[in-house]
Amino acid sequence: MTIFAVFDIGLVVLILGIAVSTIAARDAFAAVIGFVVYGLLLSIAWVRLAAVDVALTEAAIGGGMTGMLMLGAVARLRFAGGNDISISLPVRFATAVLCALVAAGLAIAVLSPPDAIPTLAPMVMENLAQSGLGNPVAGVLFVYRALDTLLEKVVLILALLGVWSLAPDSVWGGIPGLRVYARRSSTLTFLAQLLPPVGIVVAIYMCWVGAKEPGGAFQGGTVLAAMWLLVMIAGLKRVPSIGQPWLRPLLVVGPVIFLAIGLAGMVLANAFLAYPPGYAKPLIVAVEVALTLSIGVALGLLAAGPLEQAQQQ
Amino acid sequence: MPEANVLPDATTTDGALLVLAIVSPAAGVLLSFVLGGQYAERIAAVLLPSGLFLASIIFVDVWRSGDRLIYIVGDWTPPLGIALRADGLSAAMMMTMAIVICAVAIFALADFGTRAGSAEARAPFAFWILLMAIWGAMNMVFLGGDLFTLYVAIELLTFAAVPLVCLDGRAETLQAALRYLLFALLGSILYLVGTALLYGSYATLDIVLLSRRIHMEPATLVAAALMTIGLFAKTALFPLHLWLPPAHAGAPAAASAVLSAVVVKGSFFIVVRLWFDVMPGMLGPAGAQLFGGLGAAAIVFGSVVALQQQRLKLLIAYSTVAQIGYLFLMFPLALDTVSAELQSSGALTGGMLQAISHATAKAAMFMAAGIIYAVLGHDRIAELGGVARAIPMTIFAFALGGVSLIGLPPSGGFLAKWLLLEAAVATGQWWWAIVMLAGGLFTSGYMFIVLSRAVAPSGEPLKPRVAVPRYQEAAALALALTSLLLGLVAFGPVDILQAGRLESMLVGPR
Amino acid sequence: MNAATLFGLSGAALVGIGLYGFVTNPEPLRKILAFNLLGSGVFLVFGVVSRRAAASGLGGDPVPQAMVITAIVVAFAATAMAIALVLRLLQETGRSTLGADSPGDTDRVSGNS
Amino acid sequence: MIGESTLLASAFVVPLGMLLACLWPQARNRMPSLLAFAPFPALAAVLLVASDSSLAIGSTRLRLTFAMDRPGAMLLGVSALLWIASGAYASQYLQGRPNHAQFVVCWLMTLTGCVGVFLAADMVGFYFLLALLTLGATGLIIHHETRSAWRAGAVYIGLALLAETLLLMAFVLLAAQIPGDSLLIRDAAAVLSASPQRNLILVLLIAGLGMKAGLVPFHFWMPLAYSAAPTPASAVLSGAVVKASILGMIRFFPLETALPDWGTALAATGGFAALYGVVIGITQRNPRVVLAYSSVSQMGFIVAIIGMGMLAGDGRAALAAAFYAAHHVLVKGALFLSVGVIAATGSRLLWPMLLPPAIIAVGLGGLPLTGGALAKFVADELLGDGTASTIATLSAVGTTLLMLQFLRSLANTASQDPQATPAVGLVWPWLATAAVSLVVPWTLYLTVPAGTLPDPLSPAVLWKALWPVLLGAALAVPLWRWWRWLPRIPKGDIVVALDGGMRMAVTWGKALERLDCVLRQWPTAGASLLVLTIALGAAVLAR
Repeated sequence: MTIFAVFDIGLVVLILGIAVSTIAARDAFAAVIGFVVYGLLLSIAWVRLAAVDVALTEAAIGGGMTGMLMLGAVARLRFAGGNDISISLPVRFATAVLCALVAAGLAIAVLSPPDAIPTLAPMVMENLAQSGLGNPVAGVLFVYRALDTLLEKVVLILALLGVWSLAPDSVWGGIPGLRVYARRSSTLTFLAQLLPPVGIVVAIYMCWVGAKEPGGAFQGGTVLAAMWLLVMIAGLKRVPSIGQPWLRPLLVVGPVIFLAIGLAGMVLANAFLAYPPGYAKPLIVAVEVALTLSIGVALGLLAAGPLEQAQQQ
Repeated sequence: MPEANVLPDATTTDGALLVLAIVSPAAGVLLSFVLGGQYAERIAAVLLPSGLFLASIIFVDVWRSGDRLIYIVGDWTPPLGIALRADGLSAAMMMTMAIVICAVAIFALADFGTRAGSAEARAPFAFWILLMAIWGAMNMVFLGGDLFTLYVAIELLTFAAVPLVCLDGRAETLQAALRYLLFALLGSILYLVGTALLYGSYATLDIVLLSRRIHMEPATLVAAALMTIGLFAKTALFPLHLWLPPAHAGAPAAASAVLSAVVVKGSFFIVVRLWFDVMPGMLGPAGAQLFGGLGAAAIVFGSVVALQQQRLKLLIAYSTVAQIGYLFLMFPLALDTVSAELQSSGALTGGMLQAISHATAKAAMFMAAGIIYAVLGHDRIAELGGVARAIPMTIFAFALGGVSLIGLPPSGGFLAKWLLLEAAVATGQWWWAIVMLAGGLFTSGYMFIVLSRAVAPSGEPLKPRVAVPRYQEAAALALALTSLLLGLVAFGPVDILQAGRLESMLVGPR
Repeated sequence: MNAATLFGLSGAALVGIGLYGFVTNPEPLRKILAFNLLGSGVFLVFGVVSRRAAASGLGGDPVPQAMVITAIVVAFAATAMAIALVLRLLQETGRSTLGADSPGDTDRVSGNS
Repeated sequence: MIGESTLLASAFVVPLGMLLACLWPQARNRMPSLLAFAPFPALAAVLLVASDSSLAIGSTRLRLTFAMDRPGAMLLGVSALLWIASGAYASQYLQGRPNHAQFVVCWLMTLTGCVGVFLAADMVGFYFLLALLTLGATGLIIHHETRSAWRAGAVYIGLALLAETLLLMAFVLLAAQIPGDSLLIRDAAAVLSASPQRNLILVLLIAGLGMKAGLVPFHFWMPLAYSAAPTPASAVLSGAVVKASILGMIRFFPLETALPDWGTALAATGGFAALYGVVIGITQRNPRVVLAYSSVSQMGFIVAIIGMGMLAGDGRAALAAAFYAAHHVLVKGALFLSVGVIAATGSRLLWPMLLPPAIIAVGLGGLPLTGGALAKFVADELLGDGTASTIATLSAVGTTLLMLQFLRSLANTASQDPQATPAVGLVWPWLATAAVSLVVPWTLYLTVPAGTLPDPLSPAVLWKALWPVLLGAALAVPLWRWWRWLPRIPKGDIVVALDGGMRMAVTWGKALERLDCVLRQWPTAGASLLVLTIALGAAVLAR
């Protein structure tokens, strides 16, 4: 048994243990803390699976942003009354058995791969040169399966609209109810002043490097969002009202440019979402930059939550 | 299998229309979002009718040629890239949904119209964008040739549908929306596991490629089960319907119409794609009977519970639960007894026609219920008296929708029922015939309850609380008439449902 | 057993755990949490699919990796929307429950209260 | 020929057009005075269109076909006459009454359905028009919107839709048997006797058509419906509308091939119904209810004729049954109209006004020289000399008795005001129907080549018809003497059993609803999802 195997087993045990405790925890707060740790461990697992792009995304979004969202919610739900009936033990047991069966089925599926494992990796690499990209994942996201990526951006906008649409009519056009620590805690302020410049550099780097190394619009956007949230939480910058004239253009600039380039492909190249030969890389980088911005703003606002205050005149 | 790696697929003439069908709603969403509520309605007013126009061109194209329209996105053929394909099923469904959505849009002008020059209001802003998003997501579901693209499409659909449920912000609708969202998420995540497993086994998620490569092995089996049940949860097939009645009954009328008529058909359509196109030979008799059994249970439970509802919108919502059941009866009926494969036969045509006629009829009924609610200020069935005299056109539309649900000729429901019954007789599965016929009787039961209350005189003359705009009633009536006259497609393009299906029929699993 | 399979199995287990939490835990927030666990289990299955299809000098098949990235973002959006709903519900009712019975049935006594 | 098909089409297109015209309020308001004209194209078609001409609408693969066959023409012709008269009656009847728009719409709907069913030559068309007929008829029954009208309407539509469901199943089974894409009734009837599912199809057809024809034990809707509907509506419902199912039997049943078992069963049921209707009917006080039970009895008799035809494989039964039914169309229509007329007549005019109903009522029992005697004479040939003939005689006796009971109860409903005279607009359609009911059977008898005049006029035949009438009249004396000892049977007799059934259904419904409540709870639904996943996996694995 190699050292890696031991490490992997340890990691898996830890992940599963935290997962179980997250589910079993009585206290919601403890469960959420468990979940954040779990997200970080999971990104290590993704590194072990040779998927650094995913690891970055998982750490940034799966652990970081989701965890933050949950922590904010837990803090507010602390004193909420809930009188849902608890479920009796036999039912729990039966459910557990059923879940175990489903998991077992999935495990069997995982344990029985086809004899010759099919892969698209060679095909991806073969054609990647055309696009001038070095990162195969970015190639899949922005070249071969660009349609999915484009639609997913629309999903993001739509989710944001969904969150906003929950607001009572009285506060429409107002400000998301992000919890702001008005009493400045020195550490938070310090961090909020220190980290953003670094974060923005990191984000730009990630976005830029995404074309040939792991990283890209998602990861860059997430870092950007995290920095923005930090600044807002620390009270250094106000949370913008959704009526701000700069906000919505910023949100859609990524998908719109993506869409425009895609449509231009119908004329300049020979298909929708195809890039004219030779211009692929610059176009993709342009799309990525725009997307980074849009994703950053969208994720930040998603995390900021539903509107709660009317805009001050 | 080297030959299986190369597809004969190539973009066909007019294939670009498919791109347009997806891009224009997306562009509409983005544009409305950035321009704001003042423009959302106007953008929708331009885009939705042109969407209907587009859908009809695609429909006529497919019907005329009897073959698929294909577009290879980015010029990367599957398995590396994504193909959009419109066969007969997609074309017919696209057309139906475009009609329904346009009618809903007209209906919604009253509730979500924006006056020029006024400040952006929340509900209209959200509604028009969500409506366009639903339209785009449905087109994506119908045209998408790749199972992962379909995943993104149904997520898009869910994210567009959930806010519609709680657009009026009452606590109970928020709760309904939360239930819906959580259960739908469960469904889509199960679907997602399935795509992972299928990719692991075949390194493609393209529907045509998969249908050639697919064979029985553990991962495929598990994937099939998980994906199907996930989609069942999103379709609210009994007994996974917990979210549907409160969500559909609580939403604003225009939203209910879209949710009941359009949204549930999205995940249903993917079930059809999966079992008829991707793996027609996998279901087997036991699985098909399971589908049919759930459908039958849905019919019985949905109808019986509908019979006992005291509120009109809940009754209609439960009727949707029952009608969804009909859609799943086509699986055992389409199963060829000899080859144990799902055949694209009369049963498929019948099932899809049922979906189409339910879409039009149910939208009309929800709109009618919305008008009734607006006029009376409530929708308690026991107190509907006199409403037929106040708004006869609306009640007429409601009744016509009911006629289609019951399956009386010349409605589309009749043709669908006839085809399904024929298939039941041909395959000797008389038990499904009994269920279908009993379902029709139950349906007439609750229609009679509602209509008899509506026709009955009221104690004092009814004073409508609001003046109902004529176009609202007309929109409901137009849809109801569409549904009623749908049976007449038997004289014309009913064959389109089989168009472009030949290939996938010939290449079953080996 | 190689590392990929190990993580694949843990993915399956996580799906089981997530499902259990999702079904049995009555609090919406905990359900959302369970949904995220379930989701990460599913993503791990993508991970093993990618890893074992390593070829052409890559550590894994990039296509499933790209899909996971898309799916993670979608899952985050879903989480954000669900949490927003929970918070709004809290604001309106002072509680956050899914309701034992369908909330639409206001005219009827609920079956189990 | 184009002219003929146009005429054929106009028979149902004109009422349909008038129905659609009702979408405009102006047209709706003027429609009552036009009701009598709607059936004229149908009458013209009967008189001018040659038998066996047909009209097809639609594509080659699926189409609606309309055709005129001889029984259909006969029934359509007399029904058109009744519709004309009743329409004229209705236009007077509706004056000054509320909600005539609803009446007119339902009337035209029923008329379109009725004419269409008589002409429909394919199963889809037949089913569609039957459904239209049902919906319209329900509207007519509930027209008064009283509690009992609603109940009658609910019972009627429930049973009718059940009947149509059974018929739909039968049609689909038949369609599966017919080689090729044809859906013609003719082809269906041809394959029925040799079909492997013959018995199932026959059960479905008999039950379905029997329910619509009010065959015992599905007769209970008749007394409820006919006593609740407005007078002109009762007239067409009892006269013309129920004949649609008789025509269905004539067309679908393979009368040319002998099916002794089925024939016997059908004849026995019909015979039983013929007597049952009488027995229950004589205990009733409401003239409409008495007439309804008479319809139960008469429809039973017609079914018995068809049954005897099936028993012997005698194709003539079709015409005989149609002929008998045609007579019943007019007589029953006239009698129902007389209920309305007499109710508006005071004691001064009562006796002269009672004369026409008296003649045709007793004619129903077989009074010589009336159409009734002729109808019985035609039917006699098929009934033979056995049990069937005895039952026919018994039924004649009973019918006479029942009709006398009708006249007696009718006289009791006369207006309280001795000077009251019915409006002319009510009287002449009624008198015309009564006169037509006496004349038309003879005309039909002579034009439709069935026989020559001397046969039904021979003394032996006359006596054979007369003595049951006399016996019936004689029995009326003891009946009325001891009438109050008779049990009081609620109208619709066995319908009370339905209430018990309803209660049980409600209990079951509640139980299902509770179960649904449980299933909709989150943990249950989640568990269901898991179970289903496992079950589907197992099912696919077991393939």
